[in-house]
Amino acid sequence: MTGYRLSSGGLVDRSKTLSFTFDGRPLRGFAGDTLASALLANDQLLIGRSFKYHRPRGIVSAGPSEPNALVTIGSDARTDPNTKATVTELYGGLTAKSQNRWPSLGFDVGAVNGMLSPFLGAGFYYKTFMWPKQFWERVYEPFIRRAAGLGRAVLERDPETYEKSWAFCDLLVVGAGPAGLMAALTAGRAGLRVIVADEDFRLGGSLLATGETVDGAPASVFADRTVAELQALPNVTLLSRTTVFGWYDDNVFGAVERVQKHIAEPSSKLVSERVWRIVAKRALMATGAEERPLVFGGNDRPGVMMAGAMTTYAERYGVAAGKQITIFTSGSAGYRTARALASKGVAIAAIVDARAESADQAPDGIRVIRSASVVDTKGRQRLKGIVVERSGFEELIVCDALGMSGGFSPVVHLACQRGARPVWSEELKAFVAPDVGGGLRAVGAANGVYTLSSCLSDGAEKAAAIAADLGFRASSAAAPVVDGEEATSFSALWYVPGAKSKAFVDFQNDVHAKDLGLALREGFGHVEHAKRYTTSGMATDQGKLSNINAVGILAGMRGVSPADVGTTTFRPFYTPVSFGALAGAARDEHAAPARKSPLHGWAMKNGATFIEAGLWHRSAWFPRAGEKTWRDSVDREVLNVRANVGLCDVSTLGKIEVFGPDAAEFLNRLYCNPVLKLPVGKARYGLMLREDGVVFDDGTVSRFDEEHFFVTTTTAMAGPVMAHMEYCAQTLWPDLEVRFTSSTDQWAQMAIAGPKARAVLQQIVDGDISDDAFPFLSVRKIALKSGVSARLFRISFSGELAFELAVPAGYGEAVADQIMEAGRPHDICAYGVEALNVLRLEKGLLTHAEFDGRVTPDDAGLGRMLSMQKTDFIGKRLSTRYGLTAADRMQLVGLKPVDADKDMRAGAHLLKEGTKPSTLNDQGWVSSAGFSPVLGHAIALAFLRSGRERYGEKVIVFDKLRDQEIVAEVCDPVFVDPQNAKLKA
Amino acid sequence: MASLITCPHCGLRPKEEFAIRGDASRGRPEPMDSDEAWHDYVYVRANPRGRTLEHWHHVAGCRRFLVVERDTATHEVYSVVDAAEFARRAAQ
Amino acid sequence: MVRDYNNRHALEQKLRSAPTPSAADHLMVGHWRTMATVLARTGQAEAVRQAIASVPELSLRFSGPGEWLVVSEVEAPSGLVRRLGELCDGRAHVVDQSDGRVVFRLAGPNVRSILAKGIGLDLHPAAFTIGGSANALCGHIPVNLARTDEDTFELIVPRSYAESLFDDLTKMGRAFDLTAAFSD
Amino acid sequence: MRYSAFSIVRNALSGNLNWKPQWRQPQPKSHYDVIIIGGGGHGLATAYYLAKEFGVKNVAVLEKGYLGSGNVGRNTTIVRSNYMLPGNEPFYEFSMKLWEGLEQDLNYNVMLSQRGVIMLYHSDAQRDAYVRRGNAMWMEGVAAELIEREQLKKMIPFLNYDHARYPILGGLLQRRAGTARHDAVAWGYARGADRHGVDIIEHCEVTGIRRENGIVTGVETTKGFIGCGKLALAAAGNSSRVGEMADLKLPLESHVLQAFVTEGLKPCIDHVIVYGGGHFYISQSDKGGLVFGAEIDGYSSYAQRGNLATAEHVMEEGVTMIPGLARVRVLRAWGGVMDMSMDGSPIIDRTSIDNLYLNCGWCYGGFKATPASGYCFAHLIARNDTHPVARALRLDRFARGYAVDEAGAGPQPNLH
Repeated sequence: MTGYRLSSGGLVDRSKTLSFTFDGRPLRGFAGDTLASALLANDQLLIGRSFKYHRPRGIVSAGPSEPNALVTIGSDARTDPNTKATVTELYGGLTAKSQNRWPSLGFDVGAVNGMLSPFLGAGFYYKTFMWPKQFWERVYEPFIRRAAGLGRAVLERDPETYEKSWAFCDLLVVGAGPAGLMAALTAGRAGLRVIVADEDFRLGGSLLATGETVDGAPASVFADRTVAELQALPNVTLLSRTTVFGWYDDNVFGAVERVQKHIAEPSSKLVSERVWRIVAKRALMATGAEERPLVFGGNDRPGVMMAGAMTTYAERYGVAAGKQITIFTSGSAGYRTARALASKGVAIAAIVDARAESADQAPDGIRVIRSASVVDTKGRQRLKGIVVERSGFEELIVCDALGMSGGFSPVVHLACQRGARPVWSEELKAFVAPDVGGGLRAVGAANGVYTLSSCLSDGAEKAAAIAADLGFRASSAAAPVVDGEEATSFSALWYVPGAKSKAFVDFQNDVHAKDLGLALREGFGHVEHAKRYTTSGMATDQGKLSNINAVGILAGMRGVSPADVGTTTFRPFYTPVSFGALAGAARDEHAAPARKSPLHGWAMKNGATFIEAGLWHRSAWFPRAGEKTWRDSVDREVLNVRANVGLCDVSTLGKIEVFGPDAAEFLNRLYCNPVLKLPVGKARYGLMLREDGVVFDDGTVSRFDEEHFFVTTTTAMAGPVMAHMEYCAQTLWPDLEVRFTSSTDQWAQMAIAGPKARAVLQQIVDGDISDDAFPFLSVRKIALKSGVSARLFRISFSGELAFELAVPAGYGEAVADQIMEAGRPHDICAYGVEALNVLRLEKGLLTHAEFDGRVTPDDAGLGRMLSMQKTDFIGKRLSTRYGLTAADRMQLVGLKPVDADKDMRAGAHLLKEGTKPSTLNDQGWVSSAGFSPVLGHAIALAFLRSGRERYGEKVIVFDKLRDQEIVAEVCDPVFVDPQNAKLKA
Repeated sequence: MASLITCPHCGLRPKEEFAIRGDASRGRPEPMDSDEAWHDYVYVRANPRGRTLEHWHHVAGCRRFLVVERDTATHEVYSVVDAAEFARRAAQ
Repeated sequence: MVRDYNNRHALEQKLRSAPTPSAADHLMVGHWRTMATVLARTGQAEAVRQAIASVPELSLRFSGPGEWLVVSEVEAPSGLVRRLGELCDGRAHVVDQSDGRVVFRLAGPNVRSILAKGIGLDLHPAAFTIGGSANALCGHIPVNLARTDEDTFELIVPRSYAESLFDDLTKMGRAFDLTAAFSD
Repeated sequence: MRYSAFSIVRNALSGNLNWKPQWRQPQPKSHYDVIIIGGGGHGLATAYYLAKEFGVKNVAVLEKGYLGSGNVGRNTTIVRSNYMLPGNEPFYEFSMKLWEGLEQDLNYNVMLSQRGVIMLYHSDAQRDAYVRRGNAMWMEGVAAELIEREQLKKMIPFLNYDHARYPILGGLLQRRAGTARHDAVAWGYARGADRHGVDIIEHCEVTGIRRENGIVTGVETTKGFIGCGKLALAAAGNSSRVGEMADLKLPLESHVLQAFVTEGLKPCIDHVIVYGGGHFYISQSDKGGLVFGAEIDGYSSYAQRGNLATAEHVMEEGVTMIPGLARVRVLRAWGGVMDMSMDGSPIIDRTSIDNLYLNCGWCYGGFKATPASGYCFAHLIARNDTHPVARALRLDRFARGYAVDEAGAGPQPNLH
């Protein structure tokens, strides 16, 4: 085979030469070329190696079904492996490399697999590599694994960006060939909001690759004219380079637009690819039809190509696939290719027609061999000749390219992605689209309509019907007149008998006809089993060319119709879509929004280190000069709060305002403890359960007036608690007169804790906050001396005298500054969530480290909060189940190391002294642990089997993961101020 | 359905605006109902292949719980109503 | 209206740099806007809506049945709460959100294309009319979206998300050279 | 025919024409001692162990579609025993040990690849939770390792160490965990069961369960009535529907879980990596495709297909964990129907009907459990006694207050 550029013709721009390289070899093409057409024009026939046998392979198709011509484009972090040369738009500076070969494309050591092929039949690996046992892991698997895959991904950070976009339309037209363009034009003129998506960089589909004329002009001119009119319509959106890859529920389509994939130096303002989510009232699938390869001996030789692809290369790109071409066909399409090539002066050696008779006309002077088969091909890395068999006689025909045509299959992929199976049509000898309702219909060749004029009219008619359906009026424009068209006919030929060498069904995965026979013999005759056992149809092309032949061959071997074999399942994606495109912009730091507290700026000024807490950034600790580790800072902050005073940002806690005459009743049913009679001006610690009796969240509930409560949640559970309250209010008790809304973002909230908290706060608060005037658990709406209105809560999460002050978020920073200023004489410090955690640990207060979704109030030592005299609350009924009240449950305890200098860490398990580690012996686990600067040693909270009875007992703290085992004493979980003297000061 | 829900308050909305809570076919038992009734309510699901009632929470929209009547095999949606209205209707 | 200098805007850090000339597509961040959540009592939604809608300088943004964000460009927060209290006359609960929300106003010929990158609502004028508003997701961020003019939309976002939304909108507008500044 | 290197050579030399079906296609007999509904991994494994280990050979497996057409053929092939709760860990470790001898036991290469499963952590709290889990594994004698960030960087250099939304701080590694070739597991068990005399009857859908005097006497099927002494349900994804035929009320919802595979690539990801900032997990198959998935779509569904919103979210997590994935192209997405139970753990138990046995509720994790599930279910059916490692997985645990809630998410199936 010798590919070359014809002296004229085609839709490439011969005035614009583009330089590119293939395996380092500098080559030239024209604007408008694909990589494949340019390679063919340069006579680069060998493009890659197949997966299993490393056989030399060339270009088979001119579109997205390509199994063989896969290359790696680009380099370094911009490497795209497994890229189909047939759909890659050529650009200046493109670099392409062949794949799956070593050391070179021409000489590939892996090709030895081909000689071993009798031993490497379908599924061979299931039957071997088992002896000796350990060899699989150490020897065989690494060996198999090295052979995996085709291209190489670099896994370096991708410098490109991606995005998504929503689109809504009355009509989505998938495919801008004759049927699609006509449909879009009809609907667009009628005023529908139309989106046309086509995977090609030039709209027109088969109009760009035919010798037929429309309205007296070349078909491509008609295409350009139609596109121009569509472009001018404001209600029509044209998306070229856009593949509709999936059809989802509610007529939502996924499409990927390659915005800058065809540009050597992409603009940083634009994304590389964009995924469209298209919501379409109606859609037309104008996706064309796929020509079928023929399964004959040696059909994978570089130079063997789809006949239609040869036509496309000649008509659209002005490239001939060879100098001496043979056509092997079972239908009229092969003749069409012969005529197209002959008209451009390409020599045709012969047309080999598998059929005995046909009305198809060969070009003048071309030999037609009827009732004949190609049974073998000659040449190694390029085709040199073919062996034709007819009535038992063989003949060698010298040729350098072979075009094959086995008929057509409508492309119905999208219509079959939601469970419906394609339907076998005996008339069309093909699977056609199932009836999936009015939302999506096939049109044109995808609908089994194969002549140009009928495609045009099918498009216009279906679009007009949709327009009418949606209440638009479509005008009936005159149908375009097509000249020179011919009918398409073929007879199905799944397997060409008499193969002298391997006859491939799935080129890329090297599945040949005999593999399917073996699968059938071994009981894998079901189409899904055959696919999975042989890997037919599982390559990067998903069997676009091969599946139909595999089905036909299985049907033939089983003696049934292809209808009885059926197809494998069609699933997204129609063609592969990049991770980046599907992920869009939400990646890296932007994978989830970052929420900032209104005191973020204050914390920054004070030198905070931040940590992630759900979506929030929270200040963790505030290092000062001279402090070497985070522990130094945290210890200082803790000691300072215990001795003096500290300020901590607690704005991230969830805050919910609850109103209404039934607000008290509502909250009383939500919390397991009583809330109904909470006095105005008071706060209370509250515990919410799930309906299964397990702790859901804890927080505070305050009452500002009879009908206005204020609920706080933990930071992590703010969303779930709000949703839970909405669930209860709306679905369980819709008759309660209660309304609520989140005010989390409205308030900057700060905890001022420590013995000197009152002294500091009194300086900025208007009004008396003495213990008498404002005792523990008081709440009040107040004004600051600066005039800012605020809310003050006397609550504590540290065991110290403490207040929480809430001010409108915008004032947070100024007020915090003011408090720091007022606190300076009292040695105030900023403290973060790490110190907060140590303070609460010392005091035996709990967080979601303890409430891990399996803990009951009683487990946590809060059993007395359960108000069983209430008629009802969420979780009441199921909390009395045997397993939730059993005496041997794990209960909250404190732990202190027997050896004071020993460390304990959360996640350790507990063992009785003298017992061996085993699941049966497991006594519990450490939920929180840390160094208590007040006590001078490590402390921990743990859940221990029947723990409350075991104070004083020694247990082993088992932390095998860190190779640590220490002995600790079980104790009360409150380590400091058990009498709450400081709290109530 | 899996792609879009027509919220009775907000109109046609994408799936990602919703959180799905689960079965909406049964009401919460009365406090004095049997252990079995409570167990069934919390733990047992009819889980039909076909028509089902499900609570969808329009978290990023009106924050209403909706009762979505839909088909678990075809994903067709038959109706979407506000859960409070559904509950009141059921109570009648 | 003006509030005192002690009140910090959530985007002060982000928008600190000197303003550049506005491009055709421009993002304005409302520096001082006042708003409150209004929750109507059962059966009072329509009465409440009418009462508030009767005041021209108050803008109702639909949040859910019987629930709105009411935006004012003239009132101070306490004034708005008081005003709404009077208007609703016990038929609704009012919660000041002036510090808890940030308003973005996006205007220009390409705003629909920009917003379509994050918001899964049909923004065609026939589907989302001038004066319309709704809670929605923009990317992963909850917003209230309102169309205030043919090519002008307002997004109201919880304060803690403001920086993230600003970053997202900037990115969404990059292809159109979107500019951004405080509105005053 | 026993598989060996010799058998491969001998057959190759005779043109591979003499291979025999890997299992028979028998007509159903009128009565079996045990009928198993569901010809997936669990049903076939149950049949295999019943026949081989417990001497119950008059067994039929009824499959409504083709063998292995359920979740055994549409999962992400991960095998591990890194659980935290005492109700789970011994069971999954028992399974892991069966995996490690499965190829020899079955004389079928299921391509077990013990390349290690690593779960990343992104915060101190998450680290502590993984430490708790790792120590629980050690309690059961299962090796687990805490890999700190610097060590992790050397092990898996391409993770997003610098720009992840949630910083990658380290991971919990189980080296013995890995992957296996999913279809081969179904085929290997089928062939093994068949060789022990089990009848595997494909395309035979059960339409009713016949009961007399409170016990099951047989099943109505699309191939007629078939009698049985004991009936065992192993129809994950469809358990509720089959259970309904016997008036069983089950704590299950069916949900769809999507999985994905990329184009084939040269080896680049050696471990199974689980993202802790979401649910994403990924590994590379021996064919070169990157196989990955994340969370369920969220609504109850019997349709084996997912939605785009979830798929996009999965990709967001993937690219956030491994930025270099951005240019890798995803080839195919599929959906499997999961029995999501109310505590995220499975059920292997008797039922209120004496001779009816239940195996369901596998949630995301049925594949790795296949050998232990089959073994324990066979033990239960043959001896009417719960296998010790499956003691916590009984049906009445909800009523009794002994949920095995690994996620701590409570009785809402789509949160597990």
